[in-house]
Amino acid sequence: MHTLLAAAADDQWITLDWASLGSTFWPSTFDGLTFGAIYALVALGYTLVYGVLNLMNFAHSEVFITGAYAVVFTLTSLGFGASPPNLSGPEIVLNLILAGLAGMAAAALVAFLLERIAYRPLRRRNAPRLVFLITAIGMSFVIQNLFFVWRGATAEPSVTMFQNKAVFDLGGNLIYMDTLIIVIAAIVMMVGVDQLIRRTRLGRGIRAVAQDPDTATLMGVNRERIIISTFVIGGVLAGAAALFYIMKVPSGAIYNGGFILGIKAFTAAVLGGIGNVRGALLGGLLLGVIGNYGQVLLGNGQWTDVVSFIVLVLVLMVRPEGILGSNLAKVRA
Amino acid sequence: MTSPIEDAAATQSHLDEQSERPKRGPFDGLARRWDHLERWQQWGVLALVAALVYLLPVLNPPLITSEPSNDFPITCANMAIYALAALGLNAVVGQAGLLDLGYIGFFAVGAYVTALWTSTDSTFVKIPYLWTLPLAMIVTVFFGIILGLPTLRLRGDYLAIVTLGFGEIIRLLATIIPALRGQVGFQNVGAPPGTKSDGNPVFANSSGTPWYWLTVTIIILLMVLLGNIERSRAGRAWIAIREDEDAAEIMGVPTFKFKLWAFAIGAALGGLSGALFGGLNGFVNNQKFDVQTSMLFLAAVVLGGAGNKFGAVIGGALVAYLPLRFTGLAEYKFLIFGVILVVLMIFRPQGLFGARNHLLTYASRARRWLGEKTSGSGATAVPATEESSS
Amino acid sequence: MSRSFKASAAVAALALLLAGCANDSSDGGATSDGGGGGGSAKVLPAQSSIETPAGAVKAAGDGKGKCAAGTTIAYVGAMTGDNAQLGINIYNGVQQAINEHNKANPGCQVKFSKVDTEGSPDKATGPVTQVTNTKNVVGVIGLPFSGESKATGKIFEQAGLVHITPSATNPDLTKNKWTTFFRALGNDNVQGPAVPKLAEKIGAKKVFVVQDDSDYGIGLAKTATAALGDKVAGSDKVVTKQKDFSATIQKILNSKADAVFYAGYFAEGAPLDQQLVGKGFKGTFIGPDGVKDDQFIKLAGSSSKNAYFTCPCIPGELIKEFATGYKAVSGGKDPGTYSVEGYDAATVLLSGIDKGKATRPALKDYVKTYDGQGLSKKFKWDDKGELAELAVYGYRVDNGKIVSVGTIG
Amino acid sequence: MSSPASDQPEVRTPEASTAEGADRLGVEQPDAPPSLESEVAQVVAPDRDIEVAVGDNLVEIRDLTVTFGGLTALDHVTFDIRRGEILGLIGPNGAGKTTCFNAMTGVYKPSDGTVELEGNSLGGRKKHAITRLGLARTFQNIRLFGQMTALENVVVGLDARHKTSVPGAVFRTPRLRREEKSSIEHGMALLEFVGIVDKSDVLARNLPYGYQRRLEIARALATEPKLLCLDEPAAGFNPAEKDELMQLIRTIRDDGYTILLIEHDMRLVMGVTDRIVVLEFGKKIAEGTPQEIREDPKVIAAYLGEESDDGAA
Repeated sequence: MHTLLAAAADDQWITLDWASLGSTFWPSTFDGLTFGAIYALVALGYTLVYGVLNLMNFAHSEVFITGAYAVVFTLTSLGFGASPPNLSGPEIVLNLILAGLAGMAAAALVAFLLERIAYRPLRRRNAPRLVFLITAIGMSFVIQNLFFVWRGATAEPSVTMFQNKAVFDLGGNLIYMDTLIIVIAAIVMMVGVDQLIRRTRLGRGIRAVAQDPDTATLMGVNRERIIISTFVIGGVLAGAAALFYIMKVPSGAIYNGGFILGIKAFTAAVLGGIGNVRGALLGGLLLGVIGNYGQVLLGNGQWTDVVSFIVLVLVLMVRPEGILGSNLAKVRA
Repeated sequence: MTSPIEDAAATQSHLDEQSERPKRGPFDGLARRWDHLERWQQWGVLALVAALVYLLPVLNPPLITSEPSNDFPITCANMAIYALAALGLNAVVGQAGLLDLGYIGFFAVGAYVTALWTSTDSTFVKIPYLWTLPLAMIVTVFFGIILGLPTLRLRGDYLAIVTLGFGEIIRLLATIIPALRGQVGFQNVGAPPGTKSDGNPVFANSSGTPWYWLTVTIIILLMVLLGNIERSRAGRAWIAIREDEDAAEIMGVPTFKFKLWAFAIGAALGGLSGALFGGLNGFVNNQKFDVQTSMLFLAAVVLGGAGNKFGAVIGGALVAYLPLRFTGLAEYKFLIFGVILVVLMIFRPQGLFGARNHLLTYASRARRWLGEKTSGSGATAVPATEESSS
Repeated sequence: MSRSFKASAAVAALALLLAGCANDSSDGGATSDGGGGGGSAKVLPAQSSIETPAGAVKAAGDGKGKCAAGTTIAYVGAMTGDNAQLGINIYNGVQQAINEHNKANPGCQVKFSKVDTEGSPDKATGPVTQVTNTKNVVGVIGLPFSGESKATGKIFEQAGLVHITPSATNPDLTKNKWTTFFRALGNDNVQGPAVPKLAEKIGAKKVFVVQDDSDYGIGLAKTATAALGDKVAGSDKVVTKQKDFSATIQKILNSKADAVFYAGYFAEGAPLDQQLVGKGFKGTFIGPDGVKDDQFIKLAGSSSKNAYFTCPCIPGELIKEFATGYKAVSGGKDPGTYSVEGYDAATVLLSGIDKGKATRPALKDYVKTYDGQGLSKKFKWDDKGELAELAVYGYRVDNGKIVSVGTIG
Repeated sequence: MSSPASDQPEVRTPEASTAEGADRLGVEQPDAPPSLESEVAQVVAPDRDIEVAVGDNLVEIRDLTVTFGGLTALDHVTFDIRRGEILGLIGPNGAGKTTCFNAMTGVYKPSDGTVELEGNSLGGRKKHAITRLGLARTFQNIRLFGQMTALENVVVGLDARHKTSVPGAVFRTPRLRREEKSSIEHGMALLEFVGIVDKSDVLARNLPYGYQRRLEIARALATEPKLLCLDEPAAGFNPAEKDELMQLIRTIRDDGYTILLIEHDMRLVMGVTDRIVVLEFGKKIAEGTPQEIREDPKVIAAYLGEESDDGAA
């Protein structure tokens, strides 16, 4: 057996391990959905901002990672650490809520500042799109490297939130608590946002601005307020995603930790149809699952990223409007 | 494709621009004075500057030198290579306005071409190093067209993300494909021929000066050729695409074709600089071709003034120079360049040197003609604009 | 605001879920003696101290060294960037050796200069050329990483400047016919075969091999896989900066392996181990010297209890005398990975300088024929620049610290 | 250039005209600049008189329909544009005038209907190909290339006259030199024609507003269009400027161009057009001479329906 493995390592750079995929299909699916839900929450931030500003907010991945740092710092200061804490269930829940709120607040604050410091001056000057994009990239760089300078190149020590364990046995396939929490909570939040866009006054404003900013302004919608709200909502969702991310990857708070995840989330947004709230959910879940299958099938983590990018390019080529097509502007309540 | 927001923005910006005079940059005055020089005076100044540029590693001026932390001739060679890469990216981002975040991919392809055809670690047929320079350009142009054909039809920000993905894929493939040797890399990458009296090669990895001269010569040659392109319909098409792609197309410009040209030219220069980089270091592996380096190139172009080839060259040289000279800054370099990007975009999007391009081959002729015509009626020709020139 | 309402609704849902399962949430973490999986791991006893080897050459020498003023030893390697810590470990060891030497030898005050490469091959050429062009430098400690060593070995060779790497372990480095390159530790070929030995000691029968995409990880996985033979339960590849290892973990769990060997660095090894334990893995996690780092414990949290390490490095903190001296240089920090190697390598060069071999050719020849005991091991190089005798130490995590379990190879 | 009715847009433009143009403009003797006035006449009224049989249909628009999502912006609009006329396209705000424009020039894809220019269907063609077939336009919100000088802007419009691509430019082939020279002379002549030649060297973004409007017209003329579409060219003009513009539009028509004019200012429309098409809610409600339109009850109703400040209607 080992000779075979050695040969595979040496010569072939693509091997398809269908047997592994078959035997780990369901666990891979559940794990994929878990990460997919996190992608989806981050993807919403991209989608909303894109809807109202037509801007790909490159720095959103740093909004997310700020949330992750905030979650870790909060939990650490609450006494969480390397081992699962010795607390009763409700106490843990309370602490997690606190950490989640801190993450959301921090991420929302960064998103807010980002808009105020970087994008608003540009909007005032009606800067061309290229200038917006370069600024977004620059801000992403700045935030990332502020963390690098502050916290160094290594990740924050891990914080374990609770002892993860299986809650269900689905025909021999265990479903773990974290999967359940993350997927359900993410879907609940996404439904909430969807309803917010469809039913509330703020949501109407967002849709109006996405559709036609000038007319919206004429109709009495405060565009600046809508834009700020959009950034803040995106930040809040990214903060929630950060909590779940740290739940999955307790040592995930690292300065460059947002980059790849951000790309994947953006891919998810495009995949589902950028500007489309439900598309973000669908795209995120799909991407999570596809990535996991790819890793199992190809036996190499590098392929997950390659596959994500290829999926992105293909989607853009074949169906630039994404799977669910119509965008935020066209949602009719 | 004009969304109402864009239309409104355009109107507003025109109104704004009428009310507010363009801000002056630190080098605008210099540029204006340059414009007023006679042609022969300009050549004279250029010759003097060129001589100084060539002598830089030999002079090794105190204060400017990067020693004792880094050998100065090697620093110079690195500066020249970055400048060349920035020059290529400038055609894509600065002139055609296509945000290419995967430029490092072309740089990598160039370096790998050189490595594959000259390194002792490669199983490929070996060819002389200098032949790999044009080969690298051809291969990267091929990659550029492969990437450009499907993606250049995309909107600007989609293009950015797809090119970003392309850069990452190149880096990941370098890791995955065994023939590209991942982090193990290629040692003993070739160099131009020639041996010194002490038996060591002229183009040793430790002697930066010959590499520097070679690269500077290439840069000067390319700047002349790029200048020719700039003052042709291609250069005008690029600027027009950057300013307003739809309008350019509606004016009959085959925009896709010229975007592809910009991409191909950028790719060729990226590949060339990558090949020189591989030769200078004598070692190529997958480590340096990450998104961060792509961002540094972008910062170089924006810093110098997107669209201005002199600016891009100086920007590229600065981006390479600063962290090597001020090694204390090494930790902060990405932060600093990030801040520079944002601050420039907010306060001076045209960069240190403005981006006024001369786009007509015989503009002076028109000016003369106009002068003759209007001198009779007493009107004076309007002088060139306030923007600085390249 | 409706927004915050939605958020709290989601949080409430999370709370309900957690509350449902919370009763069991504190019933102890994963323990290394948990058993299960395919076999139960034995816990190897920790070493408490290591005697300074008899006759070890110290940096101080005999105190009668004479050399020209300005004679310099240089450290070339990472001082900043992602890989800074390894560099700091090394140059503090070198600094310690030079301090001890200069204190004991008034007639020979050796200077120490440090040059930064950020550990990156394309940054290394400038500093290395600078050092080779500086006439006073007679010997170099470095470069710490294999990539930068490959990129610059030729420059040292052309300059005839001897350099001893305290940490670059790629086996191919010594195949370049460089006469100036010496390695002060075992290469990856030494460490790989130690994996099955360690696995045997802890009673693991099936080992799953995971490698990252680095030169180091790939090479280690190859030698370890070959040495493990039919003990290999399966293999998988991950990538630098990967955070989610669930697919790999499914494969590991599926293979019923009772140990995992991760060929790579701690940044990925730690979350891998953590997620592995989180999914109920009860076996042992084995990492090489790239994983053996205090950061691993910080990042893996309580899951790190199941971790063992192989390392061709001696536990410097257990050599009392050395540890004390090191703390004086490092500002109170314990010696880290490769600190002793840095000290030993510097000591070799210093002893040559003391013996009047303070020119580049002389020092090169001196190192070539050197034969002496160091703190970490015996130093005698073969004609390629590899050491003849090498030891691999085993380590494990005990109570939040990495402790040595003695030599295994 | 006489029979450009072929489907290939390239045929009518570059080689022949460049050669002729160069010849005519005395490019071969660059030291002797030709008299400006004669040149203007030749450049602006190129030799297309043969085909200018005033009155037959230049453009035929049939059942043109554009929908956005579920919204029909243009609903089965049919009309013709005749050679040599100035056709006004008017209607209240949101009536679909600019949409009609955009559908003709390829900016929007019509969901139904056809636009034919001299029998060549414009549907499915690239925007630049449509321009090269002979349809040029200006923009309601001025869309000049701000970082280029006035002359450079016009020369961009002359792109179709150039055959040399990048390789020729790199090595500065004789053909490139020829093309560049002729471009500059054409460009200057066009600037002269619209009356802003003294600003040829000024960046477009720094030009006064009125000059920008004129420059847009010059740039559109540079593409040698058969049909020139002007989208609210008088927006933001004072009455005096409007009069000058009317004069300019007439001159352009007299030089042999056909003009489609979208305009809000009724005085200008009534004063300059030969015929008028009226749109309302995406449908054509009237077509006829200014006099007929003025008296059309449907048009009056449409304009009275909105609170109108266009008293002339």
